[in-house]
Amino acid sequence: MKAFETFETPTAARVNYINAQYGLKSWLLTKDHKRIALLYLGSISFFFLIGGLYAMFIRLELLTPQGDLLSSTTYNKVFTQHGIIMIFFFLIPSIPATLGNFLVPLMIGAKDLAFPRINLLSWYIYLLGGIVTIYALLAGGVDTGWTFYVPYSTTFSNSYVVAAGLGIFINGFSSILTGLNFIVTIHTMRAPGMTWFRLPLFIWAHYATSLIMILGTPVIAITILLLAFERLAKVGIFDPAAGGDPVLFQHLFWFYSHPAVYIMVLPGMGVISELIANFSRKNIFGYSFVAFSSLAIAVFGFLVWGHHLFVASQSVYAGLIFSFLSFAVAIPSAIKVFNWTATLYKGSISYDTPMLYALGFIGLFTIGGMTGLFLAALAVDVHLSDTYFVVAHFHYIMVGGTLLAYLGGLHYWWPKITGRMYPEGWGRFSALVVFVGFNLTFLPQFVAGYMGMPRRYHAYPPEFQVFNVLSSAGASILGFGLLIPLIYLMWSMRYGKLAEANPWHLPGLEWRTASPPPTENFVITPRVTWDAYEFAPAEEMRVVGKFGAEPAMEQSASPIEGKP
Amino acid sequence: MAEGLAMEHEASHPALQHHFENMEQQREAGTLGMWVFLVTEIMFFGGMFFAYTLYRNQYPEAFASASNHLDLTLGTVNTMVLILSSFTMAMAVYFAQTGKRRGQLIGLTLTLVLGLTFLGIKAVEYHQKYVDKLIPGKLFPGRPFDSSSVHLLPGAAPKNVEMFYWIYFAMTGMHAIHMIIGAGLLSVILFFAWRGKYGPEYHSPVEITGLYWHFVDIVWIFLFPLLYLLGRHLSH
Amino acid sequence: MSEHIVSVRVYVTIFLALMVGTALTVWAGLQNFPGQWNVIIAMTIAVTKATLVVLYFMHVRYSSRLVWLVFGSALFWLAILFALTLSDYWTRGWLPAF
Amino acid sequence: MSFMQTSWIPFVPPSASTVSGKVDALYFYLSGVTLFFTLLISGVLIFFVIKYRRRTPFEIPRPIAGSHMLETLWSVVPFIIAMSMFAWGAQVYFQMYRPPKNAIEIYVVGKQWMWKIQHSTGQREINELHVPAGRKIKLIMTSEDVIHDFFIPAFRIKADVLPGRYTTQWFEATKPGTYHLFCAEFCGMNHSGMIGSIVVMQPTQFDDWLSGNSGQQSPAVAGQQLYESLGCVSCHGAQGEGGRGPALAGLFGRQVFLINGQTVIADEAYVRESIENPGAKLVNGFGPIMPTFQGQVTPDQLIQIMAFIKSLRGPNTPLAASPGPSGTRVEAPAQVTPAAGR
Ligand code: HEA
Ligand code: HEA
Ligand code: HEC
Ligand code: CUA
Ligand SMILES: [Cu+2]
Repeated sequence: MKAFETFETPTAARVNYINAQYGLKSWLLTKDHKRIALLYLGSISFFFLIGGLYAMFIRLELLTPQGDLLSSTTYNKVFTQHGIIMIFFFLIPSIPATLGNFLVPLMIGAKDLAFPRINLLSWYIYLLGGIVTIYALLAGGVDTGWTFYVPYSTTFSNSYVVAAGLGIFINGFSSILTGLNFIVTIHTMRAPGMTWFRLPLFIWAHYATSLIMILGTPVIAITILLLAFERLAKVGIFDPAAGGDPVLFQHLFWFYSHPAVYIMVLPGMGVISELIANFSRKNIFGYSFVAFSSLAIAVFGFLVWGHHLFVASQSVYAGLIFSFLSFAVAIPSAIKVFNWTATLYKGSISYDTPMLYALGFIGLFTIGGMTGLFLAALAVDVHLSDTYFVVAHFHYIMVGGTLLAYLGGLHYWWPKITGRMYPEGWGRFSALVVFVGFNLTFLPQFVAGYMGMPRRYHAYPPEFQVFNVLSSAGASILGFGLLIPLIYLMWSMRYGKLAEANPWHLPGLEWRTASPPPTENFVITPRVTWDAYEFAPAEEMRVVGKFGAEPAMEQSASPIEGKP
Repeated sequence: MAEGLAMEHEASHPALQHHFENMEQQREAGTLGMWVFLVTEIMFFGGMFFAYTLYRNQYPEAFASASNHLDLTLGTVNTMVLILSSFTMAMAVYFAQTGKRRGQLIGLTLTLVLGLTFLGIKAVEYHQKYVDKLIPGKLFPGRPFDSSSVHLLPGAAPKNVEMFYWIYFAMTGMHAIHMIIGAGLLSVILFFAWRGKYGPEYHSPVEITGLYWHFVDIVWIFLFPLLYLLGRHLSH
Repeated sequence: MSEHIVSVRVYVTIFLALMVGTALTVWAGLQNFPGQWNVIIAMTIAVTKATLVVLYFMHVRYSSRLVWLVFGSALFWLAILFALTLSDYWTRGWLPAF
Repeated sequence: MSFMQTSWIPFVPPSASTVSGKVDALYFYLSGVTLFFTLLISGVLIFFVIKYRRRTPFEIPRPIAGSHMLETLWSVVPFIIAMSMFAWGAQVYFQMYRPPKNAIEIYVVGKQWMWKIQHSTGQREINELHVPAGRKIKLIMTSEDVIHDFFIPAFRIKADVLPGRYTTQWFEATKPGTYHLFCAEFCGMNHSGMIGSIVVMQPTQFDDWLSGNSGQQSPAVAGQQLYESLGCVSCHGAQGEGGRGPALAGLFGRQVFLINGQTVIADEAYVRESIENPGAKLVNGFGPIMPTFQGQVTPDQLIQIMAFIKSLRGPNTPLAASPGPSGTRVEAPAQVTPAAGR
């Protein structure tokens, strides 16, 4: 035990990125990736709460078959805004912009991202996009569904389509800039010795995610822009009344939006790889397969968008191609699931909260992904398309998958981010509640979907009520389960137990600096001599450099290379 | 004082940012960043190029009719102006690399002037379209789109002529916005070049702006034949 | 600095080639070639011109493999966008009744 | 009403068409595989988590790098399973969307927020569709405003209904009864109210129903009036025998040779395009003299004109004749996904 104390300096006394400077200005003008990550964390949580509030209204309305709580116009706005906010303002930026922003430089041993100013800019762009979108919501809302299909959105809707579209357009650039920053950083700023195959899988996942952000987002940007102009000028290329083809819009929309679902899940997979390896103290099984499967998902993810158009009057032959490719893209996901499972074999598995979330992820993602295969199977999708089966499919992946990964990751790195521990007991309890509530919410929706209940329905035939009551009950448990971490995480920022530099005793670079880290992350540039997930006795997984009140001059000559 | 600071990176250049190890890394990051950005630009224009391709194949007569009405002379002149500006930009980068301040200033100024010339000519063309009532939709009160000034080839529907102009304005407009941003960048670079900031060790801002400018040129290299030329032969 | 400095002669040559290309494409556009040849010729010239700009003005010819890769991937993804979307438009109506 | 399940298997909607059983079979297969993998993975997960739980705080297990054999195994096996799903799904899909030749044609027009239906014998219905069991029915669908989707869960079919274009789907009902009809593409305020019912009747009952509802003008007759009043007669002849324009009698299902050397099969979308955008595909041997009728005919009227043109075929001409040579590119649109919207 004694051995550790020499490396673990208590947090409060030292200078770190949080107390390095004070005042609002020092936060709003910061170029430190860690502070920007916190700015993102705050704003993303805000949008998540709004999106969750909309979800609660959806579930309340659907408690009874009649449309009695909300008017149909309001209901349409509620689910549209739930979708828009959750997708564009919560899930897409969630892991990359908070955990990714915080950890990419730390994990590769860099002082910051390659373009700190652009990083800050991306947050302001996100904020601007958010404000424009909130304006659209307050001014009267949007009712097109998050998919904005023409010609409803261009000609028939009486809602604030242009403002909402503009919000998404602006927000897209924040995503592009984040992706650009990550790609350049990972290419050019790795510490000496940090070769590609020593990178933690979290980095591989973010690299793959960034590729999609770079290559896909511009297409949705131009598509939304053309849509907005089409609506304003009453002329264009999508509306059949103007000689256009509405299916072209769908192609362009999904060219981005399908790959975007991998923007949403890949970072989550990166988090899970970290959690599974680190909480079982095992190197990941089949490292290179897990790493390359991320890239494979990013590349093949661009080839399958047409599976959203199986019943949209797309040519049946194109349907054939897209169906085939959709099945092919499932394989890299399968590889990941199997490798995670195999990693646990003969491990030393702890039951800390992050690990509970990780285990939940694997199970729920499997269900979500496998039900994606139902939808990729042409004949079955004809029946299931636009029913609650689809709704259940994507919530299983996005909530059961990514949201759990996000929560797991937040708990895992919380001591590094804040310098304080979260309360473990509450953590485990809420993870359990979330898991139960989640399944109760969305499992019945699969059944309702196959029974034929269409989505985006404000009122529905009474025979579907059973499933909806179950679902609404589950949603309230889920909401309660999410409320708990919200409270205790905030509480712990002030009152939590002080965290050590390496509270979980792990080899990753981010654990070899203080908690919270100093502004430039490491006192000296680390030199990496160990592979990712190469576990060693705790006293060998040393902190790089030495942290104290006075600069550690004597250390800088011979960096502690911490043989793992 | 300066020596003290240089302790961490030996021979530290004043333009070196704190989070980079050395100038080489900083330059590499900057260039790579611009290339990655250009990738996003290619995809951005790609969506519009696709829409063009699709509808040109669907309404060849209408697109040819509308295209024939564009001013080929101005289009050609503009193409040459832009290519020349790309050349002067390349020369500016050359003079930055070789550390010749005067050359840089001349190159950048010429590039800027040629860019503005391009925009000016474009404005003249846009004005002609306005006069001919060829602005799609009803953007200007009293001047809704009216295809009567266009000679319609057999089989061309006015509605689809309007669609051509919509695509024309969307694409050239987006291109012009990029030119304006480029001109802004050039002005900033010109200012620093005048202050003598760029030389053999440090010139990546010039280089990066150059990459952007050439990219905008390339977009036009495609826009010009697609919008102005294809279909000319049908009018005899 | 480990960068390659392109000589002025190369720049001038490329510039002249681009001008010639422009003249050529205008000329070709006014001819009446059979079938789709007008499109093919125009696009061939445009691609050639763009390639020259990329290789010489933008120094890709002297750049690292990474830059090639980055640029190549943009073209590849553009090709995906075109090819797969056209796979729908091209094959509409192929399905016979039974 | 037979809305709820009728089979002994729980959680399956009524199965009342010739394809519904096939879709269900594939669905059960998929469910089985999903259940298998979910149980396998969560089972192994739980087993490992318990068996290899951390026993001492600082133990370090022996690292295991991986195994190429296993990686191959768990890539190839899922791939094979996935391909079986793909092939099965594709096969049934083609059956669902490939329109049969001798089907009864029924026209469907979607508009915010109702379904307007017209039988070829003239009967009109709103939000209700009466069909005979045991006969193939082909729906020819279009929309007056936004995209809708004609979804009959009990038949396991759905297809989007687009403005400015025709889409088709077909079914053969097997069991008399009343089934749900839903709009399954979000179309605005009252999307969830754009529902109705499909009434499947015994063929004899259906014939009674048809005659009990007669008296309405059939679309073909209305189409003939339009054909005359719009002046189509002047070029195409009173009985579609042709003149300045090509003959229209027997046009449907025929191969048409275009001026640019391509061929198309004349179907609803092609004929519609010929009327709205005649210049797009010129028939070989004719000049571009036909004026466009875009904006002059409503979707309803277009359907009537088409019904009339169809009625011009000889009594025994099959509806859709020889399919296009497969593999060659046929520019035009056809049954499933008529041409890009014009
Ligand atoms: C993060 C989000 C996310 C992710 C990762 C996915 C992943 C997948 N999705 Fe999903 N999807 C959405 C979000 C997501 N989806 C959303 C939001 C919609 C609706 C959009 C809207 O209309 O509003 C949607 C809709 C949607 C449709 C269209 C349905 C319709 O509207 O008609 C289809 C059709 O093919 C589909 C398929 C798939 C497939 C095949 C995968 C695959 O990538 C899944 C791969 C994973 C696995 C297969 C599980 C792990 C594997 C094993 C455990 C081994 C066993 C495997 C085999 C035997 C093969 N999705
Ligand atoms: C990241 C994406 C994301 C996330 C996280 C969620 C989260 C949830 N979603 Fe949704 N959802 C979408 C993305 C997402 N959704 C999309 C894209 C659509 C399609 C939209 C469209 O059709 O256009 C959709 C549509 C959709 C529908 C279908 C609507 C329809 O078609 O008519 C339903 C219905 O049940 C639903 C429910 C829920 C529920 C119950 C949650 C829950 O998980 C939410 C839980 C969160 C909270 C509850 C907030 C946190 C807690 C508190 C603030 C505490 C206070 C709360 C209480 C006291 C209860 N969502
Ligand atoms: C001024 C003469 C003229 C009038 C009036 C006219 N048409 Fe035509 N139509 C033609 C000619 C010529 C062609 C062949 C060239 C072409 O494809 O456009 C044609 C082609 C067609 C075709 C395609 C036939 C084929 O064999 O492929 C259809 C269908 C058609 N017309 C329907 C109509 C209808 C319906 C109307 C009235 C609403 C109408 N036409 C009015 C001259 C006319
Ligand atoms: Cu019509 Cu939904
Ligand atoms: Cu998808």
